Amino acid sequence: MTKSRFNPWTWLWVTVATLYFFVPLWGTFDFSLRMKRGAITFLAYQKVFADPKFLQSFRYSATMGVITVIVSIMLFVPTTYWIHLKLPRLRPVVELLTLLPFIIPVIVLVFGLIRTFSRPPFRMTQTEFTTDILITAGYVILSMPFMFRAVDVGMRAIDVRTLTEAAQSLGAGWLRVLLSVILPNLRVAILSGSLITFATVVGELILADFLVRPALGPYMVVVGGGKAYEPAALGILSFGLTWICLGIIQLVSRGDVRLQPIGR
Amino acid sequence: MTKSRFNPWTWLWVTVATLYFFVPLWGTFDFSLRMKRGAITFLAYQKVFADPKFLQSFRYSATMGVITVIVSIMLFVPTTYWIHLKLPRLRPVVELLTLLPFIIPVIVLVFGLIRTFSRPPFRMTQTEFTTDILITAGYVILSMPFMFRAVDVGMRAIDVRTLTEAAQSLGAGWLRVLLSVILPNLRVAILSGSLITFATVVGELILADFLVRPALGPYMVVVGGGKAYEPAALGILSFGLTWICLGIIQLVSRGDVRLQPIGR
Amino acid sequence: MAFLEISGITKHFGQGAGAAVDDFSLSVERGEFISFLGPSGCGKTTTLRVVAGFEQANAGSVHINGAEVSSVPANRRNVGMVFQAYALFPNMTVAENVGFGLRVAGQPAALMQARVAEMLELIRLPDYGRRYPHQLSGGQQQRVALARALAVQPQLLLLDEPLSALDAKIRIELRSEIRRIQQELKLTTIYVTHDQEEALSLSDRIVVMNLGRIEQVGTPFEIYNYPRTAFTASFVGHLNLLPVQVTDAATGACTFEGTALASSQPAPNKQAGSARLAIRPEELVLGGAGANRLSGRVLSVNFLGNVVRVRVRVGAVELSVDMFNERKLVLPAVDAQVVLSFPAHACWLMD
Amino acid sequence: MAFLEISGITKHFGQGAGAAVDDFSLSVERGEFISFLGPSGCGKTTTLRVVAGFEQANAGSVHINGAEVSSVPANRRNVGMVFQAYALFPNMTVAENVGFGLRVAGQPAALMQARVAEMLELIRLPDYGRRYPHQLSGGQQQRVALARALAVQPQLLLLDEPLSALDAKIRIELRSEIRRIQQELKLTTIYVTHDQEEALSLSDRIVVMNLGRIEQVGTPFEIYNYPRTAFTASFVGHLNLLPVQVTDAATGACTFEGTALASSQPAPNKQAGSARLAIRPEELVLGGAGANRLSGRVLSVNFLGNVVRVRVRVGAVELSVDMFNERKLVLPAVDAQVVLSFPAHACWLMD
Repeated sequence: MTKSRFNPWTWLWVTVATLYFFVPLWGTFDFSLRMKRGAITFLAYQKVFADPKFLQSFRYSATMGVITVIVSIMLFVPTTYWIHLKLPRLRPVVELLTLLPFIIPVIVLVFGLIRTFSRPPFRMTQTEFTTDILITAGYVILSMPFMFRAVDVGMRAIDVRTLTEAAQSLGAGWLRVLLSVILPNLRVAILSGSLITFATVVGELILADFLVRPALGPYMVVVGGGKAYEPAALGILSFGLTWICLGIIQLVSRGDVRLQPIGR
Repeated sequence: MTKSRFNPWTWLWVTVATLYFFVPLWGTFDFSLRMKRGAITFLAYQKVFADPKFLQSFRYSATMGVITVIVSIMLFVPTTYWIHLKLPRLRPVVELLTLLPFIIPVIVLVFGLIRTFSRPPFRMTQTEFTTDILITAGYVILSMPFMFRAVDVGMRAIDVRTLTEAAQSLGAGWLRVLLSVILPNLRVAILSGSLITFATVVGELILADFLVRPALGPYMVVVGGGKAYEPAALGILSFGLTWICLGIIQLVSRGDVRLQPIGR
Repeated sequence: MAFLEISGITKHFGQGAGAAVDDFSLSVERGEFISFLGPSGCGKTTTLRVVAGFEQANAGSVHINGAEVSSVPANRRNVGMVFQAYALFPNMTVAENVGFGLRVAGQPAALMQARVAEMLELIRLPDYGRRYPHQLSGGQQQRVALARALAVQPQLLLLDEPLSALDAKIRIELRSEIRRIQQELKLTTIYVTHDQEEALSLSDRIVVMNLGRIEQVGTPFEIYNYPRTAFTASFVGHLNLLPVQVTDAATGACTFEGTALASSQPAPNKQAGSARLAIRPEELVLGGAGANRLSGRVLSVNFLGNVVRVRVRVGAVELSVDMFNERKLVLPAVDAQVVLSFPAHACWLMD
Repeated sequence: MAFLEISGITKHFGQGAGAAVDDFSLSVERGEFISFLGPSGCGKTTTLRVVAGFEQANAGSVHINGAEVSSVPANRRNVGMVFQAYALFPNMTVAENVGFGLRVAGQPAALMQARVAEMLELIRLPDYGRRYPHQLSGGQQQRVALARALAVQPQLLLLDEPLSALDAKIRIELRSEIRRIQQELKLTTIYVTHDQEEALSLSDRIVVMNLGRIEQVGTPFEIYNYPRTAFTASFVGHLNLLPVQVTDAATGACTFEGTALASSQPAPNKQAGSARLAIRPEELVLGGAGANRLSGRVLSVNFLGNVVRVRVRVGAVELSVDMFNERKLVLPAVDAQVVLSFPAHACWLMD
């Protein structure tokens, strides 16, 4: 409505948001470089990487992350597809359900998991392997909102229902429709859901702590409690990892010209 | 496609989901009633309510929750509106930004906040009041994804842009458009965003712990570490609170017939 | 039994809701072009989706080429479908889209390529095989969707308002393309539309529907010139209605505000009294020497392109008169007194 | 200066993009009904939005009633706007919607109520004041949107494809409603559409646009019968084109495949050679005794309702001939040999 393209309010907002996000980040980064008094060094980072426990916990968390992503995709892509196609009236209910992990404190989830599955008949906390199954189940629940939403938005963007009917009328069965028509058009959505899921698992704290598994989150808290500069370095590292993930999403979705709408 | 309306797969899914969610919940609930050996009692609940620290921390968290909700609404409704109207191309970027709290581990955020604002020139952790300002800022960031998304979805449902132009062509200025046309049609969206924000704040753990404020999350962890039955009762209570919130959202959105689309 | 036999189809959505389709029966011969015409919500699309296999009817049966298909899933009915929203697969090129059905059927690559080329030739986009759908205009996308549906040589082609999303000009172009291709391939076709001009110009027969029921089935000429229900008469084309008093039910003689008028058909209820005399705007002539003459005053002159529609007030009613545009035409002036005439065979009595 | 004066409007979206509107100038008199007609993306909506104040032009100016409005925000231009998507406020009743503009202007409640009642009377929905938009049909919602725009007595009414989202039948009904209301209130109106029939039937003058530029401005009769550019001729109405050899550029005489034809206008470039003879389908007569006669074979007969369109192959070209439907009409048979005739004044030569 206003004539100028450089609305001062827009710029004010952008500035405030930038400060809000990046001042703390810059503070952390700056601090992480000052381990050696009076010099700017990457000593804190070296110490982090030198700690075998860091590598061990990172490897553990990364593995769990990949497993969680795979399970999530296998669970949520068909489910979401099914809901879009057959039970659209159920969508709001499912959407609410997938929000539960945000709303129920993780700690309640952990209590519930431990209370239920550490007792007979399950006794799943007895061995490392079964504990890992349990923890994966927990991670899948925690990442549910991201995966469901990403896939849901992706499906809404392509009118899944009409595409499915078109493919069916050409003779394609369910599996064919899913693999040839639906999945290729959800590439970006699934990738973005996966990366966020991965990042969530790698950063998760409470579940691994209570189930006593060597994950990155609890390790960071231990380091954070006992040391000063290493946690800052860890924070910056995990932030960097995150931005790499986001960068990949952006890159892929920009390259995918086929998802762009026609004209303006 | 299949003829039967009672697809066995649908039911399998519904059953699995139900078990997945409700078995742990039931286990926790059952456990919380068994504080007195050999009897079903609400003793654990009585103990929880008898603890003055519980009430104190609940009151603190509830207050912070309400403040966070108000700040979030004032921040995100105009911002989202502005983005929809003037900078639609920025929307994906902002969407990514609002996802950051999911991706950056809370612990990194906390480190950043403490490193930056506890030192000069801010020194905000010196007094309780300024610490609370700091913690509110943190909560607003944490709840950003919910509030932004809820408002964003609400705005997309009503075609904000055309409604705004219609109101403008009738002589309404910005404030009038926002208050008379946009806000009333976003009631449900804002309410649902608010309740989720509130629940998030009440259940939040790490921020309050590291900033040493008497919130409900850290209290639950302390109780969970030292006792057996009370944490289960606490878990059930917080789950109940959550469902009440969800119930309110459902109730209001169902009552609001005006948001229903026309016909089928 | 006809090639496509739809018998007593009834469909409810949910308990308590009225029937979206109510006892729909129709026989379609091989090679016929049938349109389902009606306003939004009249059940035309639901009926089409039952035939396609995307909806299950609550009652009734569908036979295609003699076989009951009610329990055959959509992907084994060999029925081509074109959607209003084009529904091209965005991840595939035009050639891949058109070849999709053949690939699903496991046809050899050489045959597939030849068939795709042939189809692209048919829709007059031979050089567009390597493009992606988003690089095409709406009209081109719908052509490709048509080619895709035809590539598998379906027994039956179903089109669900295929032109509704397009501009007026392209709509008319593509309309004649669809008709040309249908006639070239002699395909049995069902076409769903709310646009009477589309239905009239394309179809061998039209099924006029309202509130889930069939109102009338007939050729465009029959539907337009001999509507059997008041709904059909008013929904298809413009109709002038004169409130008249029937003086002789057997011959169809009547009077309008004192002027005697003749119609060539008997009154529908075979008795004298109040009725309405129906006449199409294009049968009325300004001036002229028809059997029936009325005089009135010009209210407005509306230029519609090839036709000029003049509204004339005659007594208490307004009548529309259509005349062809001519470059030399002198349009009647507003407020001028004019005489209208029409032959007896052009009008008919309705209740 | 005219009531609305648009001068040299140019609008680019982003650097490097072509001009969406290129040097658009137009004078509109008070009370005129102007249509912007053109295909999607021709810049008609962008121009309208510049006038409404929703877009800022990169160059050019807009004067309403003598005042430069380029820097006046949309909410102070006193310009009524009707959108394709209705854009009623879902949280308000019909009466609250219609009264919104008056409430914003701070009018007293009594005056507001009276005005709302008057507006609802005008759109013929007097008893709908207490309903909510979602309880109305699409056509009713668009009527309410019109009433809402008119309630504030705007200097200018802008309509952006207001009928595109509606069914064919309702489109025609509402079209005449819009025209009636516009004439009752003598409102200066700009109407954007891609539908030539809408533009022809509604407008005092039509602005034909293509690729951001004005092709021709004129009355419907001028635009249709005397198109000045090839784009206008082909976009508005159907046109038959015969490839001819001009034999006498001064008189417009020419030959088509050996048959001599007369046209009453000189050739446009004043010289002999190849040209195209243009004639509208409704000026061709089957049989008849026009000055020009051609013989050919009937290819197809298309029933369009009040008009029947016959396609005839004459030599190497296909011509369309329009004739009025009559109940007694015997349609020409496909493959029959027919003679076509047309008068010299009905055709013109184009390059």
